[in-house]
Amino acid sequence: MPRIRLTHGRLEIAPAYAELDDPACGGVVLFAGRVRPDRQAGSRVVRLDYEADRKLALRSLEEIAASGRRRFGLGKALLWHRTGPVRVGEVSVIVGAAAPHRAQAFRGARWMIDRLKSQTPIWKTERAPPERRPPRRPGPRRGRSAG
Amino acid sequence: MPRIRLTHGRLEIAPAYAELDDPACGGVVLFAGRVRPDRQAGSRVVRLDYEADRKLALRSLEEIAASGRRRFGLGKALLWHRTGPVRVGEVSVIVGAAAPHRAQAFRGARWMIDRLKSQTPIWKTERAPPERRPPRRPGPRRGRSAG
Amino acid sequence: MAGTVRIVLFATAREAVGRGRLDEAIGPSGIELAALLERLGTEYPRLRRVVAVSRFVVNGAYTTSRDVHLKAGDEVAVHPPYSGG
Amino acid sequence: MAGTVRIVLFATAREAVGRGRLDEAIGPSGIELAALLERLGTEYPRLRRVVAVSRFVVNGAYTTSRDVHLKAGDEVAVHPPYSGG
Repeated sequence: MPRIRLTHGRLEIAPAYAELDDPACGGVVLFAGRVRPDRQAGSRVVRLDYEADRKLALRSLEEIAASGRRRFGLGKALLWHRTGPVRVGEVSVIVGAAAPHRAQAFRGARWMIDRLKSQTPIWKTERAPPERRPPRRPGPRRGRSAG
Repeated sequence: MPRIRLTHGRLEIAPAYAELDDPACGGVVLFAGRVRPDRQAGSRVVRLDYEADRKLALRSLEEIAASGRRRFGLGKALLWHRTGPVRVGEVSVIVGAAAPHRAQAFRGARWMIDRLKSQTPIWKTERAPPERRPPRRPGPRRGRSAG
Repeated sequence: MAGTVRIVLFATAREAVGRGRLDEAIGPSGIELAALLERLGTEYPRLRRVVAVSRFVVNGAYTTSRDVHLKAGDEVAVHPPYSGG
Repeated sequence: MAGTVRIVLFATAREAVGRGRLDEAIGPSGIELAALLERLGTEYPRLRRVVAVSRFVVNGAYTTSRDVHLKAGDEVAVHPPYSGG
């Protein structure tokens, strides 16, 4: 599986970890962001819809991985993001960093997820449960993912 | 599976992630330390042997998890460590933190692995490959894990 | 040469317009991005607020200036603030 | 009451002694930890360097002082610097 993915399919931790295999790297940090069922205004997010400017988003993820490897001396860097509908509890994003030392892996992974959130053209739209959704009234944002 | 483990069995990422399930926590950070085949003096570590003062080590891991949850507002904290022989490439330690926001999860996981390394009575002994090992001469330390 | 500029709209920009792409007719001398956005804001008032905080991609490259001159066949993507993760 | 103090040795401490536990005879007045370590250092010279950087656990609790008084039946664990992870 490639280390850069923008996919409608489910994201799983184990294959992400497998991609970070590198004999020189004793420290691996994985970050997973998943959809939270935040309550607000008595309602609940049941899913998020993610959309991306696909071509630019893939380019951005490649650049972030390359910069992450260079800046933090990572042996391997991984950035996976869902597109389309993502249900509560499912993983929307996985970022992984493998490095010889744990400090690099932690700092690299943190930098890459921060960078992804601010620089990669991906958007989420929150969907409230149909039964509680007021008709034709766009409500306030009701859920968050990944903190 | 418990969130504190000191085990001879293999450590796997997927069940560790499963233990960190928490609807309130959108951010999950996992750290895995694995045995590197560092070369030194022409030799190679083929495995590490980990030993622990079992009762005190378990107490220490419990305390680190409790402090981690309290200090960083973690919903879930996980600390797993191998004992006995661990081969090159295998995981010797997994630390996991689930939090509402990713900054807490990153800082919590980092703090817990640092704490584990300095405060938990676990020791590793490095074993060189038998064919290259000088008889009855304890060599210098030849490998590292986890950075 | 007269023709159209394609505008590709994402997320809140798409919601403000009601669809994901627009083909706007332009004259033979082309149009500045700022003027095009002004025109769209008149047609779709809800788009104004989004455009004020958006980034723009012209033919696949981010543009740093709204003075960029567009000609027939160009494509502009409107990127509201990102919210991936 | 005379008897023994059990010393449990880990990692480099065990390697220095050649085994993982020792039962040291003590007199009826007991012995200070410092004196016990001194005695062991004489018997196992390689243990001295390890003991200099070790932590000690007496009956399951870390001790901050080597002045702690040991009596028959007590158990002392010698913890060289930790290297888990």
